[in-house]
This record gives sequence, C-alpha cells and structure tokens, in this order.
Amino acid sequence: MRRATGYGRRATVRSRSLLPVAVATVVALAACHRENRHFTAPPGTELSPPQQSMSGLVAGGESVEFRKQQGKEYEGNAYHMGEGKRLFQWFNCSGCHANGGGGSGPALMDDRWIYGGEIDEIYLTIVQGRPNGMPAFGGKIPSQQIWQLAAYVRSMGGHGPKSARPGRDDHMQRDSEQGRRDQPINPAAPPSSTD
Amino acid sequence: MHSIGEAMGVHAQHIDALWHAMLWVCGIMYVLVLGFLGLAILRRGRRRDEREVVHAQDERGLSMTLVAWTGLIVAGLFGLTLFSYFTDRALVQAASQPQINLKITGYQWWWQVEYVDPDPSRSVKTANEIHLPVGAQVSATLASQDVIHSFWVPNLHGKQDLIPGRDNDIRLQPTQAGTYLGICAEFCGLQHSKMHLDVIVESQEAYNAWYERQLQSAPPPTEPLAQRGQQVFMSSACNMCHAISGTDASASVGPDLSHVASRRSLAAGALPNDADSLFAWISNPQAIKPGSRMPIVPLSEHDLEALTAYLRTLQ
Amino acid sequence: MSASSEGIHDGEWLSEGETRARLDRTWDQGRGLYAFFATVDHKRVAKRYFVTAFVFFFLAGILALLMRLQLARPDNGLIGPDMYNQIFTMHGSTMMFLFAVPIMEGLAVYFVPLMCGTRAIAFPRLNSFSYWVYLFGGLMLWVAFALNIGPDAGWFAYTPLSGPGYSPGKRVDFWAQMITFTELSGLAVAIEIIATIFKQRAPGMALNRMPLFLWSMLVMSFMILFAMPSVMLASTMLIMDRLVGTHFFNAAEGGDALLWQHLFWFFGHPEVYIIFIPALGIVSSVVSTFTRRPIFGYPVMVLALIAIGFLGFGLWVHHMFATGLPRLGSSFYTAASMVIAIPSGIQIYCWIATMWQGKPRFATPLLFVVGFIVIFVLGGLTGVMLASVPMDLQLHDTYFVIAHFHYVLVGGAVFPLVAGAYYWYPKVTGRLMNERLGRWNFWTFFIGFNLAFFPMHYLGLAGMPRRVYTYSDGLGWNGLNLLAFAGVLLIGISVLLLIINLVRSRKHGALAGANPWNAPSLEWATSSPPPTYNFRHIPLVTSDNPLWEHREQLPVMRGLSVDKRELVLTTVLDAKPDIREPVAKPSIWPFISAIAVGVMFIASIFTPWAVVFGAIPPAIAITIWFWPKGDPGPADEDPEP
Amino acid sequence: MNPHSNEPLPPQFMGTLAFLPPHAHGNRSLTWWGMMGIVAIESTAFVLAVATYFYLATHSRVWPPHEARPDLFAGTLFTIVVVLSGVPNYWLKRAAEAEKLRQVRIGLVVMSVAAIVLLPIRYYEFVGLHVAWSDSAYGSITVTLLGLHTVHLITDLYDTLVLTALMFTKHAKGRRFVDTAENALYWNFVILAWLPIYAVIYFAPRLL
Repeated sequence: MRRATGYGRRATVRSRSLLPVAVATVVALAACHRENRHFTAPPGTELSPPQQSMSGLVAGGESVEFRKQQGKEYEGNAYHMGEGKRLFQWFNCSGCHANGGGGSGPALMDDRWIYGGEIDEIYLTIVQGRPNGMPAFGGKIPSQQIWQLAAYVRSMGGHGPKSARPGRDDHMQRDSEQGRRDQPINPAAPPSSTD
Repeated sequence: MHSIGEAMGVHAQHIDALWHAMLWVCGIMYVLVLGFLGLAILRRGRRRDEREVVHAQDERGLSMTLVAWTGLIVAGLFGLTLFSYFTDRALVQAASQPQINLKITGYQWWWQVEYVDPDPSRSVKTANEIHLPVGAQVSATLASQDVIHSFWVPNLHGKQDLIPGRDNDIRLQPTQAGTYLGICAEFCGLQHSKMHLDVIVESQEAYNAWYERQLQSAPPPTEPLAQRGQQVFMSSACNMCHAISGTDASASVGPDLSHVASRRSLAAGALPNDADSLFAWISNPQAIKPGSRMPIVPLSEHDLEALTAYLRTLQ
Repeated sequence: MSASSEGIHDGEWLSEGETRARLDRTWDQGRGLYAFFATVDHKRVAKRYFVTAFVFFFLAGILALLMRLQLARPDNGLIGPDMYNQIFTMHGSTMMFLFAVPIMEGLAVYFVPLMCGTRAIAFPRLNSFSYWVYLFGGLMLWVAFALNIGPDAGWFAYTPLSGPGYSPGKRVDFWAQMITFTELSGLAVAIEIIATIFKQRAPGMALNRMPLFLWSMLVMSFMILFAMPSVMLASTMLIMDRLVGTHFFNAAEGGDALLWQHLFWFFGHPEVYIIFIPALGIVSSVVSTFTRRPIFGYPVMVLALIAIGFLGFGLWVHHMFATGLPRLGSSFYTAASMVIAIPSGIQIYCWIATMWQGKPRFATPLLFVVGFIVIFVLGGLTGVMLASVPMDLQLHDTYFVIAHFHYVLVGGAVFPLVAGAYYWYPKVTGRLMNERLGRWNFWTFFIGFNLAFFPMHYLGLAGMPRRVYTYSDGLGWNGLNLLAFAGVLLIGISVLLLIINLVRSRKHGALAGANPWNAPSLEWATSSPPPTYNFRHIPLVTSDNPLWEHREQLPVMRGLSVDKRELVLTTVLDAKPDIREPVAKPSIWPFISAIAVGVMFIASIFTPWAVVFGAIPPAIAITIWFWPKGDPGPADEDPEP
Repeated sequence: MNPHSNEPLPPQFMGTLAFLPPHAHGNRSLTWWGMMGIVAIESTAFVLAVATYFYLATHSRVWPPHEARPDLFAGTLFTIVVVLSGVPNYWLKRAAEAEKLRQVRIGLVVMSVAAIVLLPIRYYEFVGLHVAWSDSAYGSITVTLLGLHTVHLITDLYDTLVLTALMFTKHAKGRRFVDTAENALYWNFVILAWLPIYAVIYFAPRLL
C-alpha cells in the first residue's frame, strides 16, 4: 500500500515538473521554427518541369499533400520570408505587381486571390504561370526560391505569423503606392510590409 | 605573404614606418614600467616587520620622478601624434593623380569591380578580382548595395568601409608585382569570413593584355559539350542572376561571368579556379558557403558537366 | 533613557549587547520565501548581483571556449556560420552588458554603504527593483539564445545589418530589448550610489578623506548617468526601425547608417571606462592595504580618475576611423585618444610608488594587482597605437583589436575583480579564501591569458579579420589559433580553480574576523559578515585611513534610534551631520513592479501596442510601492523609495 | 586587540545625532538628489535626440523632405499654457516648503488640471505635424522627439495625480511636503525641457 502511495506521490511530482517543461518545448517549437535558417533545400524539391495545366491533377510530379507539407516549412519562417522579399526585388516582380499594390499585374496585398491564396497554390501559380501575362518560372527559378517568394507574397497579404513577417524595406518608398495606405490589412500591422 | 608587415604599396609603406616608430616608443615605455614595478617588488626584501603601518615619509623623490614620468608620457604621446599626423597627410597626398579609376561595390559576400573609363565602351566589369599595373596610381570609389563591408588589402593600404548611402574613396599605389589577398574586414553576415578578392599586380604589358581581353566577350563555345552547357545556362536558372557579355544573359544580380575562367579563384576566394571546384560549387554552393545567396539549382549530372565545360571556355 | 523626544537611542546608557539585540530586531529582514523577494538589505541584493553576474561570466566563458575550438583548425566544420554568429554576439553582449557593468555595480552596492560608514544604501527598494530588472533582462536574452533566437549581428550590431532589411526574425529585437533592461537597472544603481556617496557619508568624512574606491564608484556612476541614455535612445530607435517602420538608419529615406555608430559609440567608449574605473578603485584599496601605506599622491589619483571620466566621453569616433569620416575630425580624436593615456600612466606610477615606499606583502590580491599592471599597461600601449588614424586603418577590426581590448578589459577589469574577490571575500562570508589555491589560480590565469591573447597581436598583423567563423589553410594563421585555443583552456582551468576556492572556502576557509588584513577603511570596522544595519554606532571619521589612526577604540556618534530604522544624512562637502533619515522597510512591490516592467518590455517586441497598454500594470505596482503604509508616526513617517 | 576577533572595535562616543531634524527641503533631502539624477538622465536623452535631429537634418539635402512643415498653432498654444503653468507651480512649491497643507492641496489640484488640459493640445500637435513616423527620417525623428516629451509629460501628470490623492489622506505631513516641492521642481524641468524641443520641431524646418 505504502509503495503505491509513494509511487503516486512521485508521479505527481514528476507530472508537476513536466508541465513547465512541456510549456517550454511548445514555446521552443513555435519560436525556433520562426528562426531556423535552412540553407540547403529540403530533399525531393527537384526542379519542377514547366508545364501548362489548369487543374491540380498532375500525372506523376509532386502530389498535392507533399506540396502542402512543404509549404508549412516555409510559411512561418522569418529567414525564408526575408529571402523571399529580396528575391521579389531581384527578379523584378515589383515591375508588374509594384510592391504588392498592383500595377499591370494584380494586387497581392488584398484578399482576392484569382488562383488561390494558400502557399502551395501561390507556388503553383509562380511555377506554371497564369494567362494574361504571368510568366512560368518553373524551369527558371529553383523551387526553394519559389517557395520563399510564395511565403513572402502570403505575408504581404497579412497571412502567416506577424512576428515572422519581414520588416520595412531598405529602399525608397514610392509615393505611387500611397494608394495602398488606405487598405490597411490590420491597423496594428506595420505599414512597412507593403513596400 | 598576406600581412601588414610586408608593405608592397606606397600607402602601406608609410603606415609600416609609423608602426615601427610606435613599436619602439611603446616598447620603451613598457620596459620602463616593468622595470619600476620589478624594482618596487624586489625592494621589499629588506624590511621584515609585519604589523605596523608605514607613515609620513618624504615623498619628494617620488614626486619628482612622477613629474618626470608624466613629462615622458606627454613627450612620447606628442611625438607619436605628430608622426601620425604626418603619416596621415602622406597617405592623403599619395596617388593624387589616379590613372585608373575603379568602382568597387560590396554585395553580401562578393565584390563587384568596375574599371570606369570616360569612354563607356572601354569600361570593364568583373568580380572578386583586381588587376593593376606596377606603380599605377589608382582611385577606387567604394559603395555598398546592402550592408556595411570594409575593403582591405593589407599589403597595399589600410581599410576603408563601404557604407550604403555613402560613397567612400581609397587610393592605392602598388610598388611591387605579386598577388595580394584582399578581405572584407567589417562583419557583414553569414559569409563575412569568405568574402575575399585577389589583387594581381603585374607589368604594364600584362595588364594591357588582360584589359583588352576583358573588353571583348569570350568566343562562343565550339565543342558540343560546351554548347550543351551554354544551352543549360540559358534555359536554367543561371541567367536569372548572372550576365555573360556576348550572350543575352544580362542580369546584374549576381557576379558577371564573362571571363570567369580567367579569374584566379572562385566564389570570392573560397575555392581555387579549376574544373572540380567549379563543378562542386555549382552543384551545391551551400555546402561550401552555407547561407550564400547562390541557390542550389538541381541539374542532372550531364548538364552539370556541360555547364562546367561551358564556363571553363569563358577565358 | 536619553532625553530626546521619542524612542530609545543608542549610546553609553545601553550595553553593547542590548544595543545589538534591539538593532537586530529592528533591522531584521525576515526569513523564508517572502523575505527573499522583499528584502531591501543592500548586502543581500549585492550578493545576488555577484552570483548572477558570475554565472553569466561562466556561460560567456564557455562560448569563448567554443569559439576558440571552432577556430583551432582551418575550415573547421564544428560550428556553422549561423550558430557561430550567435555565439560571438552572445559572448560579447553577455560579457559587456550582463557581467562587467553589473558586477562592478554589485561591488558598489555592497561596499559603498560600508565604506561610507552608513547603515543602508540610498533608495533600498529601488536597489531591489534594479536587481530584478537586470535578472529578467539576462534571463530573457539567454532563453532566447536557447530557443535559437540569439542575436547574431555582433555586440554592437551595426545597421543596416541589424536593421529590418538584413536581420529577419526577432533575434536583434531581443538584443535591443536586453539593453533596455540592463541600462534601466544600471541607471537606477548609479543614482543610488551618487546619493549614498554625497549624502550618507559618516560624519567627518569630508570629500578629501574619502577612500579612492568611493571616488572611483562616484566617477563611474556619473559616467553611467550621461552615457547610458545614448544606448537606450539608439536601441529604441533600432527597435522602432525594425518593428514600426521608422527610418532612422535607412539611407534610402533620409536616415543614415553611421547615426547608429555615433549614438552607440558615444555610449560604447564610456561603457568600457565605466567597467575600468571601478577596477582602479579596487586596485587602490588592495595596494594600500597590502603595502601597509596610504596611496601615494591621493589628490593626483583623484584628479586622474575625474580626468578619465571626462575624457572618456570625447573619443568615441576612434571606433569609426575606417568609415570615411573627414580626416581633420578623425585627427582630433587621435589626439583625444592619446591624451587619455596620461592619467592612466600617472595612476600606474602612483601604485608602483606606493609599493616602492610601502612594505608589500604578496598575498593573492596583490599578486593579481601586479598581474593587472603587467597586462593592462601592455593593453594601454596597444591602445595608443590604435588611436592613430593611419595605424587604425591597418589594425581596425582585426585580431590585433581583439588582443587590445582583452588586455585592457580582462587585464584591466577581471584581474582587479578577482583581486577584489580574494580581498573582500572574508568580509562578505566571514572566512578567508585559500592562499595556495589562490596562487595556482593566479599563475594559471596569468600564463593562460598571455598564451591565449598575445598571439592574437600577430594574427591581427597577419591580416586575420574579426568575427570569422572559419579561415582557409595557407594564410599562416593555423599555429597561432591553435596556441590561442590552448591558452583559453588554461584560463578555463583557472576559472574552475577560482570556483573551487570560492565554494570550498565558504565552509573550510579560516575564520576571518573583523579585519584580517589590517586594512584602513571603514568596512573593516564592523564584523564579518556585517549585520543588516552594518554599524552598531555611526563612526566619526577624523582621517582618510580611520582604522590605521584608531587601533584600540573607534570614535563613534550616538543618538540614532534603536527601535526605528534610521541613518544620518550629512552635508555634501565636509559631511557634517544634517538629518536623521528613516530607512525603508522590506517590500514585495519592487519585485512585482520589475515583473510588470519586464512583461511590458518583452511584449513590446511582439506588438507596439504593448508599450501603451503594458504601461498600466507597472504604473499601478509602482504606485502601491510608493504609497505610505501603516499609520503615520507623530512627526516623521517612514519613507518609501 | 587580537586581529581575528569578529567583534567590532569598542566604541568611543564623541557626540550625539539625536536632535537632528527628520526631514528638510532642497538639496539637504535624499530624494532631491535622486530626482536630480533622473533629470540628468532625461536631459541627456533630450540633448541626444535633438543632436540626432540636426545630424539627420544636415545629412539630407532637403529638410523637411516633403514640404510638410508643422502647424504653429497647437505647438505655440502648448508652449503658452505650459509656461503659464509655471506660475501656480512656483506658488505650490513655496506653499509646500512652508508646509501649509491647504494651499498645497489647492496648488496640486490646479497643477493636475493644468497637466490634463495639456494632453488634448498635445494630441493636436501630433496631428499638426502632418507627417507619420514611417514616412521618412524627418517624420521619424520629429514624431519621436515629440513622443519623448509626451511620455515625460504623462509620467509627471500621473505623478502629480498620485501626489494630489496622497495629500488628501492622513499621510499628508512632514516628508510628503518635501515630495510635493520636489515634484514641483520636476514640473519646472518639464517646462524647461519643452522650450528647446519646441524651437527645434517648429522652427528648425522653417530656418534650415
């Protein structure tokens, strides 16, 4: 009998000390995902061949679930979103999308997504290209960079954890984007993510 | 040898002279301090009584030496400051009529070097390498596109920062032929430690030959493997960032590869310039420089061979 | 009982035992968990500063070992660039912000009241608040580091690398917020020390009779007052740039990257003197005691301290010679940086002159002081070299600079600190540290230090830049880096010996008694460890070395109450008794206010609204902390700060 | 006296401290020195913020960059009201030093009202700047400078409110008068700190 209670007491002590450890690990997982720097692309992201297809059904190639799972890895990660913003400037996406406010290309800041707003849908849009002028970058940009671009584009729309979102840009804020000031995503979000 | 002690440029020689003066003056002062300290320690042997305290003593002798010691410090410092001013003036006045004007732009973790010529068609754009004729007076404008870097070739001159939003200037005047190592001296992120460049000082004729070769674009590849390589370069991700004169790849985001094969090293001094290193670098740059902005472009084994062969033709 | 208006006062009519019993009861800080968090005894808070700062020193030391291990071989794959950048930033930030300044302030918090001959530090509750804020700042940074959110832009985080564009995530935000924590705590302690030294010195201790330790702590506190606002402003501007899109450091929108360097180094250089000047105070105390002679040239030493205090603010641009500032401006800073070598040279001379005329007894403290002189002077001379613009163009940001500042900071501050530890350990714990272990500790530290850092001068000359996570073979740096690694191992052994000595002597050290070293200053006039009220009677000071003047009896003043906590305020210049100041009772509210302030700071990293709404709980907590409790006494009530 | 006894030296009584007063005004009081420490810290912060303003101003060719000079009305109104508030403040300080409880209570209420009145004026000053802190470096430093003084104003307003409440309780005697006098002194610092900032924010864009 005594041993049982002894066991009981020891269990409660252990469970009590487990609680803070559990909380800490949860915090750790959340935090360190945002801060991890993956330099090498995750395995299996070979260069997706350029093809013109309007539906999700793809013979061979990447399955939808695999892509969704990959998207998770890029979505909340601050490093990938920061790299995505740099690539947005490097590959002159701002030429048509004008830093998210929209020009000849559609605005990326608002909540209207013609071809789907999830990260893997944006990834497919960039890989396959879309009618009315969106070029297919499938063979041209390595898929890790496309994932980074997709993560950044989603953050421009205010999705994804605010703490991971890249801060103000270091380039001149073009006054022409004044228009986007009056569609704030949410008042607390710093306006910086739009330039 | 890459060191401050081996001055191969006019500016470095001025600083070297100042260094020796500093070494002597500071060395003497240090010996004096240690001597005084040593004597003070050895003197203690003569008095053994432990408890009672030393009281009023005549401090005249020590006070006089204190005045002398302070005078010595002031004199030493004054001398060094004066010498420093004259050296500084000499640095500013050296290489006052530059024949060669460079524009060095710092990127995160590589150097873009442009030879600025009044006639734009004779301007040369290369990366991570500077060729200079012996004795030439050179002026380099330093600018940065992202964070603060610092251009430093110890054998030629001190360092000068590259700061975004400002243009700094540095003058060089090499006096001896040789290959010198330049490095980035200001912490600039993940690959700060592998952001080197080569400075090759050669005879005037060799420099002119090099310069002319840089002006023309490399001849188009002849043998089939290299031609396949050019196709891979144009169709894959390469021309999204790199430019090769004579082809329609003209993106200026990454280093200019027009004459990459003629360079002494690859990836900003991280690798020697040979086929194996080029192959290893293209197939997985993150293994060599983790965090580098060059992505892993997944290509088949054959395409990588072809690409390497093509790039090797860009002499 | 005495004729005064109320309560019982100490004096001849009360036996010593009776006085002591009553004072013990009046000044009792209580036991148990509540008392732990509510104590306002400056000695208990100071001991927490010592332990916490030493733990951070030990952790940062391990990071230094890891760095040297990674650099021991060229192209070493042990630590990647991302982790190495976090490690060297954490090493620098922890040593400068979480170890050096707090340990010096902890030393001041413990010994300034004792050396002044008073019963408590000014504003004791603010003192308790300052420790908790410091602890929370340090914990926040190291928890962030454990969660892979350690800062990775260097301990001075130059923009734009530390700006929003090139430091994604929350890493630099945690660094900037840690500065807000530690500077708030540092400023609070600085105010306390100034108020204690100016207003609470024992009657008769005029300014020219103050020990040099108090002068150094006074100069340090004034430097803190005028230097730390600069880094608080700079780190606030950086965090605003990163979180709410201001453009202080964004060159494209009118800001300037060099503005950060100006603001940071305007604080940065005084910061290293804030760390160095208290060490001068420690050395003066140790030299005077162990050579059994008053310090040679007291007025010159005081003027030298004040001169270093002022000059420290005039030479921050020597950190920026390579940024392309106009040469005329830079040469002014060359002269200013050279001039500061004069007061330091004078101080070194005066210590050696004291040894010359005194009868030095080479116990461990004096050994460490000799080590300090040998190492610091070399560091000072390499500093003179770096002060010259052309020389600095070659040596800036190389391993030569790393050798320089380790010689002046480890040599100039850590050696005197360890000397102070061996010297004052008996006063804090009542037991002497082991001398033999002390000698081993000294020689391993001295040899290890020189083995580790002297080769770095050559590495700097051979062109090895700072903060590289690896280097390629064939540059001639391999052997020297290996040597440095061996040196750092030896330092590690020495620190372990110090820990063993500190821990073992707690129980097995010889009993120390009130004044084991026959030292002159007032902290040795009371028992070891001192009671919570420090002195049974407030001493009357008649000379600058009280315990050497009065060997049999200590002149004291009577008349302070024994059943109410109070001490005497004296005038600033010649310390004439002025006011009977009541002393605050223990209170839990400083601890709760510190938690509220801490939560506000951390929350403001994640949302700017935390600054607005997060300010309400601290306001409430601080109001309750200051609100007078209990029924007011007849004439004077107990204070609250 | 054996060197290792842990008993302090036997006392030799030389004089008494029993008849010293419990509190005093001016720099004889401990809290005066503490407050002067805070004043030194905050004035250093203000000086450095103004220095940053001029550093950024001289660093850019056009100042202010986008033709938005702050309106003078709200700022000048604030300056007038805050300078006028110095009069009741001086009167309050004299009353506190004379330890007259009734006048002190009136003075504290007047000062609280004055401080509260200043808040809406300050709001219109922020609106009158015509620039957001994320527009440009000019916007950032101007809004931050005004924000620093606002934090300064709010903390002292809160301090005065708490002190007013305290002086209406049974604790309002003795040392609390010293606190009131020092709070009045701190309000003088709030006024003095505002004048240079007012000149910088409102006239530097017009003169540079």
